[in-house]
Amino acid sequence: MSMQGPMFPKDAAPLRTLVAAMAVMCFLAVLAVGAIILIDRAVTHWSRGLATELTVQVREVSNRDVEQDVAAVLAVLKETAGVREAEALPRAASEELLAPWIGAEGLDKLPVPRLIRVLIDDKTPPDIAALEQQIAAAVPPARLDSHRRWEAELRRMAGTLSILSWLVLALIALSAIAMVVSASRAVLAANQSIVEVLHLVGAEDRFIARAIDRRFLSAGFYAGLIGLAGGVVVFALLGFLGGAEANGVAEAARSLFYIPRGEGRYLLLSFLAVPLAAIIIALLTSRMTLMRMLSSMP
Amino acid sequence: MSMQGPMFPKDAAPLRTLVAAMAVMCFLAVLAVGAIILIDRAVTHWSRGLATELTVQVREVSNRDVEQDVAAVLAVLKETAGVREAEALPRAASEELLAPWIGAEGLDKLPVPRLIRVLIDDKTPPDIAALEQQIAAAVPPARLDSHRRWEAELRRMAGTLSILSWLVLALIALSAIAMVVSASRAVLAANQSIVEVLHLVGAEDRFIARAIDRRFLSAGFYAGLIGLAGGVVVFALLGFLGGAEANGVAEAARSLFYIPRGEGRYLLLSFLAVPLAAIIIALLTSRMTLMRMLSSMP
Amino acid sequence: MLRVDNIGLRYGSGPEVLKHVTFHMKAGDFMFLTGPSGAGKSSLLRLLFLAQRPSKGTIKLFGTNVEHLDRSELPRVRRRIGLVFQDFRLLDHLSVFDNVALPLRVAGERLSSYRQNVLDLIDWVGLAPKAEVFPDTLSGGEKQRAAIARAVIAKPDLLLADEPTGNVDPVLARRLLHLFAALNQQGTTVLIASHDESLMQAMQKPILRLQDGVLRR
Amino acid sequence: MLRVDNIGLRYGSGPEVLKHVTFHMKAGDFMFLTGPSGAGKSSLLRLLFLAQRPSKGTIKLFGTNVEHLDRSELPRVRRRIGLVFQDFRLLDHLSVFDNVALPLRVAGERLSSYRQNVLDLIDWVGLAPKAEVFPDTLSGGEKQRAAIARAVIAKPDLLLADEPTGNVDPVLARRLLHLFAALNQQGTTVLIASHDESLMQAMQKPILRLQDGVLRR
Ligand SMILES: Nc1ncnc2c1ncn2[C@@H]1O[C@H](COP(=O)(O)OP(=O)(O)OP(=O)(O)O)[C@@H](O)[C@H]1O
Ligand SMILES: Nc1ncnc2c1ncn2[C@@H]1O[C@H](COP(=O)(O)OP(=O)(O)OP(=O)(O)O)[C@@H](O)[C@H]1O
Ligand SMILES: [Mg+2]
Ligand SMILES: [Mg+2]
Repeated sequence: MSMQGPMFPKDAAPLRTLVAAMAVMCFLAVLAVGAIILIDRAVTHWSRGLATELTVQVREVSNRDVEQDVAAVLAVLKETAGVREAEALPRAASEELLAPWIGAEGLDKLPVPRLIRVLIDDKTPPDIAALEQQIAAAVPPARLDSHRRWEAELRRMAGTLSILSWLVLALIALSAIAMVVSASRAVLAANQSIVEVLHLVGAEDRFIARAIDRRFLSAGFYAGLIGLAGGVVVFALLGFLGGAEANGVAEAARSLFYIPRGEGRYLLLSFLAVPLAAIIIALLTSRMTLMRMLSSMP
Repeated sequence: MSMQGPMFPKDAAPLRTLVAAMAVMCFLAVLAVGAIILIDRAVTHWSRGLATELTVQVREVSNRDVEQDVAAVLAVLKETAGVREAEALPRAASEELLAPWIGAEGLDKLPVPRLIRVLIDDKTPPDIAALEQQIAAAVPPARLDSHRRWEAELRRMAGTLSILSWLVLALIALSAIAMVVSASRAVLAANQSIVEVLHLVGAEDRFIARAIDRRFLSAGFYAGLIGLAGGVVVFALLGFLGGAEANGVAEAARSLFYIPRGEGRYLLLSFLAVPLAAIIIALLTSRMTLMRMLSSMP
Repeated sequence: MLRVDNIGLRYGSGPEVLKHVTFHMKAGDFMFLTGPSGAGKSSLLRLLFLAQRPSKGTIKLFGTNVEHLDRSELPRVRRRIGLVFQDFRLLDHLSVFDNVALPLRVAGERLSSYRQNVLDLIDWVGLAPKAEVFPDTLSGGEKQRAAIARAVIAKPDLLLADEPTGNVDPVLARRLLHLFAALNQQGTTVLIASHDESLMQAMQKPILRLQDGVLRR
Repeated sequence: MLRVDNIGLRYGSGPEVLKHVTFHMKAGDFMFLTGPSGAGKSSLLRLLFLAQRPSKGTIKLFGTNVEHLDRSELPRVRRRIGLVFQDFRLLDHLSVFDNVALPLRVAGERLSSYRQNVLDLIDWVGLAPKAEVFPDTLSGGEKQRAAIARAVIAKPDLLLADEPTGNVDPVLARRLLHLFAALNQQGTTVLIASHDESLMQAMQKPILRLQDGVLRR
């Protein structure tokens, strides 16, 4: 026998709309959070790729021994924390670089600068500016080339993207709040007559509120699950389908699933924050609407 | 006296939820469409900035007269359609470029390449590859440097962004469809008893459908207006508030309001397409739901 | 006019609510339908105003077998029937005036042509001060009178009323039955489901008695 | 027990629906409330079960002036009152059993403690085969009986019933009134709004007569 049915219907059209609204909100927010993380990682990745390799040029100056200068620079680099490797390139490498400018013929008569390739440790990069001064002080004709211009340009672009995706997240959140608020009100409006009967039959306000909260909690739970799953599926598809083209998106999407130690907690938290926020908004709205409704009943 | 009231209530909670859902959908879609346009423009802008200036290097080779070679290259450039300006830079400009590599001392003894700055017409750029071959054929020691690497990197990134924003637009559209469908169903469910009474009182299916369409049309109209206005306001704010920082977003957002001839029509169309799509989806859903509802009534 | 032949009805897989029900009404007849609560009176009326299809048997309305009618022909048939629902079914978002005028509006008539008729009828059932009001502020009996006005406004050929006087006082009940009788005099066939024995006796009309879905004359 | 003192009521800025209504009931009283449609019977009952505040006058329930009660104390007072609404107000998403059990559930009682009582009462009003069914498939009279069962299940100190027999046949109506009388014998104060003169006469209880919002004894 069907007994102890729920105080409020489980499967009414307005409730389904609320679930849809919350699920869509969660889905879009997960996308936005994911995009922010992706962009952040892509930027780190790009700028690391640029920053891990430095070049030091040592010019051949008339009154100095260039080989000694190179050795001195190498010594400075070896002592610098964060430098993984430093290697003097053979003269041929320098000549290759200059050839298009000057032509191969004239080169052997010329004082050609020597190049030192420096590999930097990703995790603990040295202070580039300090290193630059240190090298210049030790060996005046040496110059550190850190691809700065490149990096600045990319960082500017990435900053723009980052701002944009935060903005989009904020706008999604705002519109989602508007929508969830409206859908929650519709759910309560649809259940107004039930609230009234319960009230007149002697239910405490708390009793009614708890019964409604239960509906909203389970709606929020399912919506969060759907939205979260949808978002994860999209990123997974991005990661796996995009494999053929090495266009950066796929790589970055895949990297979402590679969670380095420590960072995992935050990533998970930021994803879970989305359905939690949806549920809290729905609960608050329903509570406020319910209280207004009840206070209009003597 | 209140006569000829609307067949379906104008201001019910589920209808308000539908308006909210459609407005949010329009708003987000306008944002996505705007983002696609912005990214497209930014890319055009960046790559133009890079592509409008080319450099030709002419090496000094032992058995040729470098000044004659420069003149020959200039002659080729002058004849090329799409080249706005071509100017040989003085030897000092070249020396400045080489100084950090070789040191100022050795330079005067050296054969230094000459540089030619080429400005290209934005609208009708020449075929760069063809031009490159032409110059090389006429003057073997001349080389065209078209900043290609830069451009390729930027284009790759922009392509990624473009794909992402299209994807986001598609996902927003999909979730919006889901939401509007659900909200439309809720509206019809809320009005089921009215449909039933009208049906039993002898209303033709057409009559009921027209009365409901009217509700959905006006809901869609207001929602579209709200969403469109919201989107435009966001872009306007981006354009005007962002003025202090020259970070590219503001500039691009402002450019959304600068509509070049011919392009305006498409921009307007793509913005208007958004609420139109919302209305059509809502109408189709409501019609389908209504017909299912009516067919269950004998 | 109206012929019900050996009709059976069950809702879903439930028990038979109507069994072998057979009766007919000639044009201009006036009959009552009575029986204990749950006997199947409302169900029988629902079949007659085509809100439900019978599980068995045939219904002839206005000379045609309802089963043979195309879906698109049904609205026209329905417009010839006036209905009073047991639970009124007024539209809460429309004024009493609009509720009463509904059958005319649905039939495509213009406001100017029916305005006065509707106001007169509202006045006749005693709702003149409530014409502009929305149904959710009406008393039970006022709702019932609005529902009756809606059923008769279009001067239907067949009037089906489901306990149209359950919520009004005996004086008003008699007045409303006179409305039905007047309509009947003008040619409308009337079938009224009722529990009110004294009222039925006062009218001296034939009575159909349902019990557990079976008709006993 | 119940004391109504010089009460006035108007909805919004409308006319006065109740004027200078004064009466009282002692514990164990059984009274009828009658009057033409729209007289204000339902409105008066609404005041008594605290669904509405009077514009004027005072209501004393169970010895306390209702106005002096805190909002948080009202639910306890309401649980001592049993209600039959004119329009039933059953919850469509709950079975008949759950609808009848509602006042007990709201009061925090456990299923095991009331299960049998509820089933017995449902049986008594003749709804045993419908206990599991949802209200939208009930006939008018069946709904009314479920509403009555809900009103009496908690053995309230005060029973307020708004036309509780308008949708059932005379035999059943008498049976239901006996239910009220039995409850009354156990100490419940009963006030019933009704149109049914023959039923009221049969019960031989005092009758309050309302007309245009004024009480005439
Ligand atoms: N939609 C439905 N689904 C299932 N059973 C139904 C449905 N409608 C009615 N019934 C059942 O059919 C039987 C007859 O109902 P009906 O409404 O025809 O009775 P009635 O004679 O009008 O009674 P009352 O005088 O109480 O209105 C009842 O037992 C009722 O519960
Ligand atoms: N919420 C409301 N707003 C405005 N007027 C109302 C409201 N409820 C009732 N009324 C009006 O108050 C008057 C008394 O209504 P009430 O429901 O008390 O009558 P009643 O005696 O119960 O009548 P009936 O026997 O028809 O049920 C009626 O004219 C009604 O239209
Ligand atoms: Mg019935
Ligand atoms: Mg009443």
